Amino acid sequence: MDGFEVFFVEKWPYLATVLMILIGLYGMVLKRNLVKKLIGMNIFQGAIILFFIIHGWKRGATVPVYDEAFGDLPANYVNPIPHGLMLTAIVVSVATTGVALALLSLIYKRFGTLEEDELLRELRAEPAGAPSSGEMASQREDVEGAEPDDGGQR
Amino acid sequence: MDALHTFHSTRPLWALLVSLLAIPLIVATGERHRNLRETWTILAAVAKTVLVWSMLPWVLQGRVPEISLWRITPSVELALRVDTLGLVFAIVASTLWLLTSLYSIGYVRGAGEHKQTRYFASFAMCLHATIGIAFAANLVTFLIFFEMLSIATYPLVIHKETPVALAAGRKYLSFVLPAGLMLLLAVVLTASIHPGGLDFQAGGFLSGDDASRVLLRWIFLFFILGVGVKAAIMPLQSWLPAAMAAPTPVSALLHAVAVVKAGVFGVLRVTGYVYGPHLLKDIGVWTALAWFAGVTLTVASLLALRQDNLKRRLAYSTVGHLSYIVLGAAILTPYGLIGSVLHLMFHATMKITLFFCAGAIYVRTHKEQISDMVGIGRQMPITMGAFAVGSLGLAGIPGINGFFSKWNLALGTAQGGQWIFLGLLVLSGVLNAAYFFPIVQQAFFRRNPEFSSYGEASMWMVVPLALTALMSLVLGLAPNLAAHAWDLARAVSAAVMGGAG
Amino acid sequence: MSGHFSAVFFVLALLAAIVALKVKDLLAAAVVLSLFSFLVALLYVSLGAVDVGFNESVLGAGVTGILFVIAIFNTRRRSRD
Amino acid sequence: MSVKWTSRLWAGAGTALATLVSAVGVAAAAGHEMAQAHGDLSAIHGAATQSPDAFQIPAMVLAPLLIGVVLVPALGRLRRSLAYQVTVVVFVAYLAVALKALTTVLAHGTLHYKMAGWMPPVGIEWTLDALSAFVVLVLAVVAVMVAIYSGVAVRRQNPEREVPFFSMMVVMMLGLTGMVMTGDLFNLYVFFEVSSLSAYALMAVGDRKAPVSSFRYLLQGTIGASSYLMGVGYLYVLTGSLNMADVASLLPHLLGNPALTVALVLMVAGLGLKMALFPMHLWLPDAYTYASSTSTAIIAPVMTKVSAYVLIRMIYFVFDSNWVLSDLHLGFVVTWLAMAGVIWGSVMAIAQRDVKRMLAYSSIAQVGYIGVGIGTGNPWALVGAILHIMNHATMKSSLFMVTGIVEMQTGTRRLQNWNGLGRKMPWTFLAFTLAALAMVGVPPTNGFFSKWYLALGLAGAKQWVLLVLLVLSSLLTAGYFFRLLERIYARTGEDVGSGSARVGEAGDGGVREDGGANADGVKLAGASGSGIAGARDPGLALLLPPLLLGVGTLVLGLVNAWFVTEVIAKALPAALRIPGLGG
Amino acid sequence: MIRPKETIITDHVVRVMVPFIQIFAFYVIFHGHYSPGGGFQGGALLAGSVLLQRVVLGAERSQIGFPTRLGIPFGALGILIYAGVGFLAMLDGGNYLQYDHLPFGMTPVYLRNTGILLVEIGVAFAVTGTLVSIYDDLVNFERRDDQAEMHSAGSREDA
Repeated sequence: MDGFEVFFVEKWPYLATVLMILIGLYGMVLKRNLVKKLIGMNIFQGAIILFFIIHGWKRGATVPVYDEAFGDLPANYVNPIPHGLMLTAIVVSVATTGVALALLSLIYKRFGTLEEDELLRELRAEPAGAPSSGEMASQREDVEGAEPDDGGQR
Repeated sequence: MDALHTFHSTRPLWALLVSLLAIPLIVATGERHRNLRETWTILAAVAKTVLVWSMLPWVLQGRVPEISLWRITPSVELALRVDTLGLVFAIVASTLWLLTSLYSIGYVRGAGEHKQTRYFASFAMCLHATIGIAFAANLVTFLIFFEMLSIATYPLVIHKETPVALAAGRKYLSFVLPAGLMLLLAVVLTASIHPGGLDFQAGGFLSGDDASRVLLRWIFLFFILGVGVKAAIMPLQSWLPAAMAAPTPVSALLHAVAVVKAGVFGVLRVTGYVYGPHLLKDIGVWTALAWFAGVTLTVASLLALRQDNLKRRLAYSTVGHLSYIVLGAAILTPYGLIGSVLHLMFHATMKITLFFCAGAIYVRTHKEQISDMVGIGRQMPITMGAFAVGSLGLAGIPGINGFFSKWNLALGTAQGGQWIFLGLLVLSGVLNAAYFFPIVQQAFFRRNPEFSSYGEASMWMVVPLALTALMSLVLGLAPNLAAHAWDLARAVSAAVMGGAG
Repeated sequence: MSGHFSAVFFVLALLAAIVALKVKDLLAAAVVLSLFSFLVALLYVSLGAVDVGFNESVLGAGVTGILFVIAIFNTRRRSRD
Repeated sequence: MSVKWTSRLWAGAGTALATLVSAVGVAAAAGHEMAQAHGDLSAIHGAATQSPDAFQIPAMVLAPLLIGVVLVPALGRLRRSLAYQVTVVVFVAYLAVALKALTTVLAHGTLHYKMAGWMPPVGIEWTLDALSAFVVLVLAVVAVMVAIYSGVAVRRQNPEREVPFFSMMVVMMLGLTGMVMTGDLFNLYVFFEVSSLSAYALMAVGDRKAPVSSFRYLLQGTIGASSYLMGVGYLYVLTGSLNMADVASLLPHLLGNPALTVALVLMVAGLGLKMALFPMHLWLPDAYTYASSTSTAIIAPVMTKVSAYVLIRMIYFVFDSNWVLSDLHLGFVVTWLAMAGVIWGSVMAIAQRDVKRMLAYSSIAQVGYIGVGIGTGNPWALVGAILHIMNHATMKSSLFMVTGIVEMQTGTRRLQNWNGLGRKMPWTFLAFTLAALAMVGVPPTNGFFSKWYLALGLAGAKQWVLLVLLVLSSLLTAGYFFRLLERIYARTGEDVGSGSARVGEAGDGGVREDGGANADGVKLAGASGSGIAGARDPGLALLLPPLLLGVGTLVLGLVNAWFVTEVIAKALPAALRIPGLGG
Repeated sequence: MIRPKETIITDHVVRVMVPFIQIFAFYVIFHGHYSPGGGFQGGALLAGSVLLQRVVLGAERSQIGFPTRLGIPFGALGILIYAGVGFLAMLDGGNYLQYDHLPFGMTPVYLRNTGILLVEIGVAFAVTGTLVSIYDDLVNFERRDDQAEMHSAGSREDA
């Protein structure tokens, strides 16, 4: 098992992260559903956090909390700095997800769909530079509610 | 020639700024008080002319007023310097601006032009830029004002706002903006090969050591492309006839004096003050430039023959005559340069007379085609008389100033042994006569029953055109009068060629 | 804790990620995403990052999941892909 | 009612971002706590070298914004209009401190600020050198101007979102300022996300399509930021440090390491995405077009510029620029991509009929100029790039603000409806004209001088082809701006239909626009109701900011040498100092 | 749709669990600076407890636990604490967030302890407020939809 562990220690970070990043990217780029894209994004961010964490890890080291048994030697502890950073990164990713979900709800309310191709069709259906109505749209929808025909389209 | 000595003076700055300062006044006065608005223009023009002329004695004594404002790039200052050549140009521009301002008042009111405020404001801006070009002490300052002039002219070109005018405006921009960029390119390249500063220097500040000959040739090409568009050298001339869509005073001042002369002035600056005759001969580009000019002046004259629209014919004539000046600069002989500088001044007085006449005819009769002007001489004798003077002068008839400058040009070609160009000059003179004399002839010597109710245009217009015609005459008889044109031209030539030995 | 656990968690997490992207029912996808987060959190813990694991399980698995579920209820549950 | 939720969404997101800000401190602390547990405190916690007077400045720059983040939503809750007033006050204070910061830096040299007093390699350091002080000043000026403008604009366009809008604006400026000032690679990421998240929220307000484009931007932006973070990860693995100066000092020993290349490429790609470098610009046009004019006016001038600034930081200050640009040939890639962006953006801008979209594409082009300057690696080109950060910020914010004004006054931003507006709104279009001329690069506006230095740099680097392209690209810019100016001044509103029939619309490629259909029964929410015919100059609060910035293009052009010699020359990395210039 | 399903079991489970979660959250916050945990996690836990109530008890009933309108002020308070601590240290001549310069009149070690604790509390509050208000925003969507467009709600459920 030693060989495996060596491999694990040396190549694991790159392999793991790359694999997971690829999966995340696949979700973000190839999935047509916006929620799926978002899920892909979460996986993507998770992969990067994982990358940092793995690099903080040392074989045989322990949790970075002071412990009599391990004494003062920093080498005996897992490097804590990446952990501190990743705490922040996780919050960032959650905040991003929150904002994105709010946007998704808004999109759904306006267009009645979250499928990218349908959205594109809707967007193109509108005349090119047409009523450039800025803020107009968002106010109008207060009156109209969701798109009138979104029930039927499904 | 005494050694030049420069001294600090704010006068160039004031000469530069006076028209700029007039703009807010003109705009603020607006359409409500036309007379007041025109007063500002006239005042500014008078002030500018006086300021410019007041520097003439200094320059004749070999003293060069100079002012450095502040650094516009880390190595180059925004600086004005009134050297001989600059003063020549400034005198022409400011004096003729004064006359044009008077004329404009008659014209725009007579023709009922709209947006007169914008018109006068843009005009003042153009003059500001022109004087800036004349006084620019270095390439960057020159470039700034050169571009400013391009932009400031645009509102004047499209002034009528008809589709034709707008199309002309587009054409104008599509020639002038690339030209400005070429000039930028040239200046940037010059700056990069000659980091020590870009001050103009009689005899040129570049030397063969600065860069490879190939690069120097490229830079020269960019320079000529940059200034050549305004100078309407042949493949780049077609904006000029199109820009005749502008009101006549604009054509008169800008397309016979300020803008196009800024172009040829640029050529003179580049050949005489950036490269210098020595380097030009060294890298051998001068022949190319001379050939372009020679071809231009011949072909343009031929083209002018075919135009029926008076202003267009004048435009092609302008194209041709600008190339006289370029040719004079290109052949790199003392007399050529003298002729060049003289023609810069003299062509202006003659051509502006012709444009003034065209405008006067248009305002009075609304006729633009030459074929419609049969017999007009009897109705508008002063106008057509002035026209005759101008056209005779351009054809090079002795007694009018055009002869004098052309004579020097011819001497220059002879001096350089350029017999072909001499031939072209003569040929072009003949063509000039061929396209101008019929106008005069049919105006005076044929009758047209239709013309009975017209008289001279308003005094605002007649007086300026008579004055410019008179100027042409007087200068033809005594070229060194008042402006000391001869002395100045000789000084320029000596300074530039002196460097080359 | 050593590589063995980590490897298991990692493989499971990858599987969860793939499933989350493959499932057509978005609600299921969201739940699987939570599972993914939780597995990753376990992975972190097994790698010695206790606090990160803790954070991930609360935020990633918990809060994100809830937010997703709410959003999916707000919009549409079924996805085309 | 939906009004309510959006506003709450905003406030919610705002708080989220603010949380992230707080996270900055704690993230650092997390590391120290452990160290503290080990008891080797003294090693890490050195005595902060305190040059009296100046040393608090970096914190003071952020202080007004941090206070604003709390005050704006809080006071806005009491009275809605207070949000605007507080924002302006906050930004003015910010501007004052930024000015003070610049003068201090110029007088005393670089300021290092150890947050929480920890010594750099471990703690987070804020660095205020000439470059960051300069960019902060630019940010502050734009912020003040747009804030003043937004007061009326937001009230007229979407009054119910006033509080969240201004909160977001402050948060975004906070994020951007943090990005500029921080000396810590990870800290930069956090601020990166803070500014991006608030930008997503700001961009979601606007057109019907705004959320879609904002969502796309969010996805792409996250990829960009994550890519950057990944790069930071590699760097951290290699060097064990996150402090920029520290990393920079360690890197020379690692130059051969392929992982370093990977880190660099990841970072450049991420930043390139955020600054809309050519093939990664896809998010920009939609996002800028559909966002409300106020959002665009604040985002467009600063967002991409700060990313460009970070790119400069990375390439020239963290990495060895010589190695990056020449040995790795990254300079070649960046310059050519950027130049492609210039051309592409300009060409696309010509094809647009919507003014805002046109400006959006021109933003891509202008960012390209900055990219060219960064990639060339010649000191003068870099000067041009840095100068263009300032110049483009002034021009673009002015242009977008004018577009917003026209949108408000007439309810349209279609090109053809701008006919003859110049006479009806003279002052507004004075601003527009000045800024447009600056975009074209007409001397003596500032746009000319950025081009000048860029060209000088390219000539110095003997990049002839790029030089010619650079010069020619301004022609394209001139193409679309003069077309617009011609409409604005030389045509009358009445001949919309007939004019196009007569001239054949030479300027628009002969395509007859569906003009009649668009006499726009629709008006903007904020439109004053007078339509195109009755358009007139807006009040001073709307007019002054774009006008000041428009005139600013002229003034900045005239005094550019001061900036170059006194500020930018000092901001250049040591390897690229220009002899005889600055310090 | 998240509608309160009045089942006794979930109701009671939540009522029992929430206090414990919250106690644990505070434990995490207060002990964060020398054991795993801290402001982030504690805040997230607090938020989690609130969200649990929201999900299970429904938006109306859970208002008693943590009113929606408190979300943003709560977060703002957190930032205020955080920023305040930072600036307090500056007032006393330290750097931003330099805890040992806090003007509390304690020995540096304790000061640092207190400072970090305060900051952690601030962060926790901010995280809680934020997450709860994000949730509330998203839910508000749905409530609005319920009232405004019953017709489309039906079609959505069978989707």
